[in-house]
Amino acid sequence: MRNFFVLAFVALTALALPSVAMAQSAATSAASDGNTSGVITVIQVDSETNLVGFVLSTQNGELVEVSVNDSTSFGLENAAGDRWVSDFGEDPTEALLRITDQRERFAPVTVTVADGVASAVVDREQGDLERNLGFLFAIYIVTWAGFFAYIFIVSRRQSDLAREIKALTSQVG
Amino acid sequence: MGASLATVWTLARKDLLLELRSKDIVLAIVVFALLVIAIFTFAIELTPSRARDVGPGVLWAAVAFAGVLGLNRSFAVEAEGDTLDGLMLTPVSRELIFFGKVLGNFIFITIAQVVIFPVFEALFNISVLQVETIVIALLASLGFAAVGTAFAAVSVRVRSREIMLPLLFLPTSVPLIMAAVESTSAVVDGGSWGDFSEWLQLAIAFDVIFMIASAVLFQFVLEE
Amino acid sequence: MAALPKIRLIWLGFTAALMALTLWMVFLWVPTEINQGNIQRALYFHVPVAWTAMVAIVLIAVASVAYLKTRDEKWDRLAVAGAETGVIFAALMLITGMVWAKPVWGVWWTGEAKLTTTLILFFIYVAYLMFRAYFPPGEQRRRLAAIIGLIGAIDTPIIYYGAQLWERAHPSAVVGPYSNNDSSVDGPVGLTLLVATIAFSVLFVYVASERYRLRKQEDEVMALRRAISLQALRVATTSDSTESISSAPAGGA
Amino acid sequence: MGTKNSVALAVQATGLEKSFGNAAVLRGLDMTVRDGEAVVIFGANGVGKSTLLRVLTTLTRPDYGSISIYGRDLSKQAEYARLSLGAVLHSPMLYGDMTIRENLNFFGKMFRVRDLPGRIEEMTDRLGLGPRMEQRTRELSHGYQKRAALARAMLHRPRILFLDEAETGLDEPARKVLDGVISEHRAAGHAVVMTTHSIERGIAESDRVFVLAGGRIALDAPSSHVTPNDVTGLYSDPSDA
Repeated sequence: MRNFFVLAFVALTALALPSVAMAQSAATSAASDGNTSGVITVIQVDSETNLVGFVLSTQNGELVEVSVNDSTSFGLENAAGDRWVSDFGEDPTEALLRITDQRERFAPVTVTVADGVASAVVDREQGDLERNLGFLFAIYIVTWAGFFAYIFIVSRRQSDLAREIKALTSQVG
Repeated sequence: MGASLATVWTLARKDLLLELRSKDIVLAIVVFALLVIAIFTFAIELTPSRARDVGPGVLWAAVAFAGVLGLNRSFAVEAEGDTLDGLMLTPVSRELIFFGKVLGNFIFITIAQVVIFPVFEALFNISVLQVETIVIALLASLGFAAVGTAFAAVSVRVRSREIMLPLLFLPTSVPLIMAAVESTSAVVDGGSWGDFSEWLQLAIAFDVIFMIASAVLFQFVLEE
Repeated sequence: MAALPKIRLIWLGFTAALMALTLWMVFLWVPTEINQGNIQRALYFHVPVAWTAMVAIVLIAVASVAYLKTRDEKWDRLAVAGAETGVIFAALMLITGMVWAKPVWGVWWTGEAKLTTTLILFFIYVAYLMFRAYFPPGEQRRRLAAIIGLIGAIDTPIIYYGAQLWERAHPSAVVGPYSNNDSSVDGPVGLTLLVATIAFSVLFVYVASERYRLRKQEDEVMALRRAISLQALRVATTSDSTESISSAPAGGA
Repeated sequence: MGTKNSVALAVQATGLEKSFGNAAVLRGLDMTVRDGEAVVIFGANGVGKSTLLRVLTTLTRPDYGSISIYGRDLSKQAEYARLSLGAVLHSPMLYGDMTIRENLNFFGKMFRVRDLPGRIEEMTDRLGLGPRMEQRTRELSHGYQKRAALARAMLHRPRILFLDEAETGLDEPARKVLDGVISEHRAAGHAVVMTTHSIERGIAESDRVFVLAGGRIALDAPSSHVTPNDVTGLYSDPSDA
């Protein structure tokens, strides 16, 4: 039984953690400025018409310049609903086509920027990172509730049997 | 080798003779399978394209579920007169006894299919009587017999063996059922060998692996 | 007797510490995945749980072979512990998989090969446990259970291969905007996954060993009850047994 | 312990233990039967006589202990040992939907009996099965089922015969046939191990008497030295308590 309490304590601590984490992550994602959302206004290409970067117009009306490199990953859906996920290095031509398509439709994108270079460019809808928290919470709860129910049953049976063994041993003794 | 084959055949022929007298097993498989197929013809509105889509699945689900009934009987017959003890008293190796039982069950399931397939073809109006499907059916029957014989011997000693056998047999046979359904679908859609060669390989692998594994494990089943 | 709980407590502490580290990494440290958002953090539960369910199958297979070879009850206990814990982990794998699939793919169930395989294995080992529940305890139950456990383990790769073929033949189940799930697992994601897998493996060992202990206690109770009934018999027949020794001529003619 | 030496022993069992769940039936049982010897095993109901016979005939595997039949260790060479033993246990072990002849044919082939048709005729004559040979065994009377079972057990000319209460429920003619078979078997210099409820008959038909009590052989004595009272005196065993 003592075991169970130890485990339950750990469990409660564990359960409390993610809510704190979530609150914090919501606060930091806005402040850290790693993600920028907006509509593409300008597409920058080099002399061989390779995509080198683009300019975003954010909701606040700011213009943000973003450059891309080979490791920039894309997750974009075109008007036909055809979703394309790849790295810039894998298919630069498709990336340019997609970005152009995105600009023509005024479809907003979310860009994750690190050191002035975009590490990821996705449809803004995808960039809504706080979605589906309910499902994540359900997964989390199910996993832990499953374990603790099982451990609880096992440890209760254990203490029952320990008592029975004690009684029987004294009878044999 | 020749003597071993003769022993296996003697064992299987004994089961065939008993079946000829009692008609328990084949009749149970046929009637149950046809019943399942008939119920599906009422449960699903069978347009020609839908029959092609769900037909193979219905056919093999019916065969698998009905097969369980027959397999249940195959060791119940031995348990009734304690003849399993009689077999155990013979100097024949346990693997051969296993193969004899597998051969008997294989023949029963195959004979049942000889009746089930044409009726299915008539009710669902799709053509399954082709060389490809016959090969698939033989491979599936062999696999069902191998796994089913081992599990029937295990569950014959349980109180509620009628419940236990399907619970053990059906999930284990899932790969074989998948292979049979997918290959039959391919044949029904006009495909030939090349279109389901991977599924055929899966079925053959299943048969070989379980024939060997069950034969090896069978001696442990029969110990008391 | 005194040393054992200490080891268990240490292991429990170790498990809790690793789990705390995992939780910190999963919810605070690892960056949010760009395509799926926070829901992708389910990966760090789903994959380790699936992994431990597979470990359980290997455990059952090894313990079953060892039991058939040695007939030592401890292997049977290990197989039961592995099967029961494995069924729990497999169930969690299926549930987390479904809850993850719903927002990402728009459906609760997909024909994904690993999910299909786990579902079938779940059924096989539920049947294994049911068989054990139906059968009276003793050598025969241990032996037949080992055979079932082994056949299930042999079936595992075949089921997986079949499920893969099936998934390829029926790819349409996945719909919705996140239908591709090929997020990379290197960098922080890979490290978090690794730590989470280790943590869940350690947890699996803890849960399975507790189950093993329980099984041992059950056997102990049975043995004690047997000893008590024997003792009662001996008291009732003491006079007879001394007689029988004296009246037995040495070995006959 | 040369092989030659142990061949003279029809049965050699040491330290046999067998329990079913919580019930220990055999608890370190030792016994030997010499070739050409007829042995009767007595014991109260439920004391484990049938289990002992099942263990000795390879049907049940002991938890501990070793057995050899004519020098063949059952844990290693059971298949050879089965060639030299025949058994009639409680049930006839015949397929009810097959005739006696079909049953004998089947089991004869399993044992690869030489000149099987001739041997079947021989057994038919000796056991008086003639008119019933083509009947399904399910339809036979208990007496004829036992005779057919005896024919099945002796088809392969075993050197040792195990009979578990073979005479129970037999009518007079069938019993006479059984007695005749046993005495012929003994006369041929082969071994017999039997259990019976009828103590007088058991003592009269055997060379040696065992009494099984408490999972062991509690009495092992030449039949000529044993009276029925000696046997029943040991019956008040644990299972009655």
